Amino acid sequence: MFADYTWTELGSIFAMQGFAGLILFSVFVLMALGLAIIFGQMGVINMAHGEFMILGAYVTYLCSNFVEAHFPALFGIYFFFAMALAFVAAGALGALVEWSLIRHLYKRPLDTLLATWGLSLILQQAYRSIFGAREVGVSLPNWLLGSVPLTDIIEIPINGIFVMVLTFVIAIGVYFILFRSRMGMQTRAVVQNRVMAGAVGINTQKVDRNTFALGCGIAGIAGSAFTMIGSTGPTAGQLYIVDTFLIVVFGGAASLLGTIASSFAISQAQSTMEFFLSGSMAKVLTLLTVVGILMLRPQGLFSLKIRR
Amino acid sequence: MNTINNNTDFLLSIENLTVSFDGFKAVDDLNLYVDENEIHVIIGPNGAGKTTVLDLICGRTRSTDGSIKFRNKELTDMREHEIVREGVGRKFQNPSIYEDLTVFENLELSFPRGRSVWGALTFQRDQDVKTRVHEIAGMVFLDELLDKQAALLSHGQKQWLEIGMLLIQDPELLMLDEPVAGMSVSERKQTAKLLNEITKGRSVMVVEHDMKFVEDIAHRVTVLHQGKILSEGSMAKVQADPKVIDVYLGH
Amino acid sequence: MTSIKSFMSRQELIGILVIAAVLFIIMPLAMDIFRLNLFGKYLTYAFVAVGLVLCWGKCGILSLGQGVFFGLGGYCMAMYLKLEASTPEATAIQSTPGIPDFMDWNQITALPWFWEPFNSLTFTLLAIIIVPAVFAFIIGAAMFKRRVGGVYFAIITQAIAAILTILIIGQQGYTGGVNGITDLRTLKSWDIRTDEAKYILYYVNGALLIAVLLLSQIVLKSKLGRLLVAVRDQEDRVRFSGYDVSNIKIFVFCFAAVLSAIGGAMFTLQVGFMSPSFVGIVPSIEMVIFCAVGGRLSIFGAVYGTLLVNWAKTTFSETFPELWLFGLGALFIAVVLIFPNGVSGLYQSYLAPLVDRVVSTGKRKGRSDTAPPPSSGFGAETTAKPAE
Amino acid sequence: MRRVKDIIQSRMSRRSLLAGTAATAIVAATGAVTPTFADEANTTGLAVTDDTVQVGILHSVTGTMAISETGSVQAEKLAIEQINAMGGVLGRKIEYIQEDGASDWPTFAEKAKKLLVNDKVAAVFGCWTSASRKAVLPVFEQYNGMLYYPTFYEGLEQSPNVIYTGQEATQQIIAGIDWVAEEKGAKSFYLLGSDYIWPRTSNKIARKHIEKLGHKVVGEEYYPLGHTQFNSVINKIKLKKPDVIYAIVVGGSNVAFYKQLKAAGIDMTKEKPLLLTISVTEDEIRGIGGENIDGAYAAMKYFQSLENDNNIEFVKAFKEMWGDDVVIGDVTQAAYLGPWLWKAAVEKAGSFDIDKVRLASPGIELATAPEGYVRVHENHHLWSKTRIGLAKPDGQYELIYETADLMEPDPFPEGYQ
Repeated sequence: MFADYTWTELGSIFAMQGFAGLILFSVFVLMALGLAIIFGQMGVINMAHGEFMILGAYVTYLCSNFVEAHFPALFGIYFFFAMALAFVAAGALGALVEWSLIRHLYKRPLDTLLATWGLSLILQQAYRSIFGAREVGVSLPNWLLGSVPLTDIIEIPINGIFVMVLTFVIAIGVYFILFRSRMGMQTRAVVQNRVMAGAVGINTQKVDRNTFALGCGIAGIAGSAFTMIGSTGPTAGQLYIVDTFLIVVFGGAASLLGTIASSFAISQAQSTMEFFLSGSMAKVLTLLTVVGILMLRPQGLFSLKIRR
Repeated sequence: MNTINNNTDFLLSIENLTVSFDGFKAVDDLNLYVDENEIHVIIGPNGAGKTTVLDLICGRTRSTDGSIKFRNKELTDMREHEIVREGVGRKFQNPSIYEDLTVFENLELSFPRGRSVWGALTFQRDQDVKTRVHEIAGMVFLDELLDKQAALLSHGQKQWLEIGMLLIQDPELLMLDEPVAGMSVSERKQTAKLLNEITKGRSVMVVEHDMKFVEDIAHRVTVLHQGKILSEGSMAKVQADPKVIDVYLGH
Repeated sequence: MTSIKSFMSRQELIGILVIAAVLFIIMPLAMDIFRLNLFGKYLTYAFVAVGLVLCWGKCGILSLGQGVFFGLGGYCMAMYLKLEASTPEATAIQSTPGIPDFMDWNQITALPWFWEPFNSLTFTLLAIIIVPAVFAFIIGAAMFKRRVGGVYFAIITQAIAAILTILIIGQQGYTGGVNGITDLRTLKSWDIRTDEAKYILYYVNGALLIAVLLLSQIVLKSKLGRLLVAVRDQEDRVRFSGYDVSNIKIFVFCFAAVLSAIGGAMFTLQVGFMSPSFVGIVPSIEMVIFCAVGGRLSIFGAVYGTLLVNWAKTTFSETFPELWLFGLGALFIAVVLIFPNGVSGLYQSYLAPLVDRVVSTGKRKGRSDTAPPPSSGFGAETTAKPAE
Repeated sequence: MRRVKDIIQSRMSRRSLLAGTAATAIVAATGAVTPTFADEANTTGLAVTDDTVQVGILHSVTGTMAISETGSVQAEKLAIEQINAMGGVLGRKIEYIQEDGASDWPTFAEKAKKLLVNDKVAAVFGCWTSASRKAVLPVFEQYNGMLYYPTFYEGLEQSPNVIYTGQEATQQIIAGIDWVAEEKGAKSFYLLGSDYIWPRTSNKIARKHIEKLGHKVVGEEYYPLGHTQFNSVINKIKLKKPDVIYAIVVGGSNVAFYKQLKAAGIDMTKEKPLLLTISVTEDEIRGIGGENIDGAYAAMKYFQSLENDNNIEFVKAFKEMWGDDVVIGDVTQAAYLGPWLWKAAVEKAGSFDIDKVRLASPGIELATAPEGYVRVHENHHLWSKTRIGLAKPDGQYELIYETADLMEPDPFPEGYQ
């Protein structure tokens, strides 16, 4: 399979594929972080996660239209407002869903799966009714388009860099929220011992709601970022959900570091295989490998050995 | 290490047993022996590794090092149900019974026959089973409640039911994790009586906090502290041991 | 009478008779062949739902990959039918006559080896049972021996459904790809597309469903049935009662898989084609909702649930095509939040006491002194306690 | 949305009314004896009355395919409305019963059967994907219905019960490749597609034709439907440096592909490489964003920007009915042809009878088609031109080239299999 290429070309291949893998990695991390919080920390299976992402994408779409029409001068930087709004919108919807649906189901994780699947159907149809069945295009400011040429073959897409930086910032942010803030401490306390946390004065209901909202909000940001590379349609969210769950489970559900590591492993494997095999087979092989490893090591890549 | 020999007369011999969780040694180079027909009680402060020892014996937790021999058979690489079939029974701290089933069905499921998939499918509720279930139910004070759904029993009755479920298996070694926790005073008395009754012809290991209860039943006591044996012997000897007093009172 | 009693209570006997009456008498009288064929198609999903009652409702194993087994059964049947439809005469127009049309379009010039055995009907019928059973055994053995359960199992089975779909679509030369295996005509030169054939297939389907219900009933009323519930509620206790829990789980998972596969094969026969759209994630999860709506603890409920949801889906989408997803979504949520035991739960709490009273008043005189001793009674599961 | 039940009821009441009032021969089952015009039309066993005839519209309104099929539904409804405004078919107004295929193939088969068996419609306009067509095909053949199928597709099919108003593969591919080879001097091609039968078959034909011209295929690649990460294949393209990227990516993948292509620094306006697609119509561009596909070429038979009188009128009517912001793609136009071709065939046959309509169909001409003149071939496909359009940032194609003659449809092309 290497025979067709010269050495310089091979060098470029690995450089470019590495970079393609990094973009895929960022995408995976963005998708999975919100889910890792909700699933890993709360044990809730949110099958509507993809729809929260798409909500973020639609918010971005509305923003871009609004800004383009009313404040064309600000168009270059609208994306940042849009992301903030996407976070707020998805987070607010998340809080609402937690209040009306999820909080009744904490003891029945498999039932959250069914209920949130129902929710995802409703959201999909809602998007379809509001925005139409067709995909919508989000126009991007010019500085986000195009690429930086490194050599005559290697070019680095600007939106790829943007997504990577964004992922980095959000990952750091999540780390601080969960491990360095009071809210994070409370969240972890509730996860580890709900009764005790309640007894020492933590409002467990509020913590649950905030955690869920945070996870959904991050999904919203992810959706917003995806408008740069993917499509925004009512059913686009479904494309991501299985991959995302596999990433989180593969990483070891309770571990954020695991999520990041598994995103990295899966993205690099997939992008490398895509180069040498056909796209379909690369996908099948990647998923098969992940499932195979999970069968051998069900707790995922990273997990604490805990006393029972 | 002072490994004595490979074959012992003990029913259960634990030697150099170690288990560590991410570097933390919950049980550390433990040696412990249980005689035939002995009631052996393990006490110790919280986190001493008492429950972990029971978990290790019954295969729920895998050891890092060391051996557990039951009738000179190595248990450490056997799976849980195989260990049970060897004759080791285990009762958990919280009553673990099948709440959706009746008392009768709970006991019937524990009856040691038809344990394979096919066996369970072709299992017949014959006279043997019925007689044995009634007999055991009588022992654990539940003969009036056979048709009651287990979820509706009181906490103490659930504990008894679980003990009954072990008895019907007729194990040679019975391990009980805090059998009287959460029981009323009268229930404790009844339980002590029950234990004295059922230990005839078998060995029992008990983890317990209630010193009064321990005094009532124990033949031998082992005090665990931080995964290691602090003291061992009769109740009186252990109670007089300054190390034990230090651990219990010094904290 | 005693032999029936040993695996069926009076209520359950009534339940099965009612279903038989609905299937064999009421529906054929009430519907034209078009609707009846549609109804028969729904019934094939009921096989999956019954399997899910055992696997998920009773034993607590939620599989989101039942479509895989439905598809395997369906594809086995479709492969046989397709080979029969691809005689050299019928495919004379192709560059390689005698092989299925989609292979010819994909430049395949000889029948692949794994298609060969499907020339035999006996092999095909065996394969419909064995292939999914073996596949389920492999998955089950790998997962349950390693104690993968609950949510993890659900997600992994879902991933398997995704993988198989991509694989079938990607290997279209061997599988028919996204179009599936279409244009199936005859079974042993008996035209399965005629109205008469549809009637016969409907009855075969109904009889198989009754047989499957009886079989499931036998399993549930044996000690194994009670063990399933025990595994769901107190897995450790079962293990420490000397049972190999993984074997029990593998058995019930394989059993459910085989039921699904029978449904899939009947689907192919009645609908006349098979495609990857029954293998994937969405159909698999829809099958779970059929089971949930019917009541995850009742095999009879599962049949009614399947029929109800599909009927609603067809009606909704005929009347308000743009709104039916809202309805379906709301149904998912309602069945989880408001009535976790589904239709059968509602029946148990409202109608059953009534039915019981009516039936037992008629019988009381005759059997008051022959009532079985209390200890041989079976505890009916009445608690609203969904599997976790 | 019309309710089926209402339609059936109104038909029933009309019948009983007629039967009660006068002796205007309703179901003269024997009636082959010099029937009047109206009588014959009413005795086909189809849902035809003295002043209405029912047809079916069968597309996905829900599910993943709803995105693509909406345009076809709109076009079919427009055509039906226009025909009714002109007095209908054989003096009867067309009523349509719309069914939702829900992007689910068995549902398509089920609904097709319902339309044919229960509603007894005289024709069905519908289906979009090959899979849905394959699913309904046995139903149409068994119950002898008539399907007008609008999508450009892979060919390899020729059913007496289907009129294919879109192009089969050779009509889209061969002229397009000839054009890039001649006009643009293209010598090497990179074939890319979504992983299912249409892109694979099309690429197979493309490859044969490219090799026939003495040029080279440097890569061929398929991605699962819905795939959204194309960086790897873009890298391969950069390495292989083909003259032409021949792209048959569909659905949501499209959007990701073109956005990523642009982001990776492949500027299609520079035509190095040039991109030629047969899967992106104006409809898809809305999702992709005109700025992302600026400079790509498409080989189609219709573009919204065509400047003939038929089309100008069609676009105007379409926008009047469905709003100013709609766009019209190749398939939408082909769907629009369906009702008109059916009308012409019915009128030529003088009957709604399926067999007569079928016999009358070959040779039917439509001079009023927005794409220009079309004619039905004996093989039930349409003679039509191949056109090359250049994508503009505003989301429209600019017509660059069209074949001088109509291309003959050839669903089983010799030498391309």
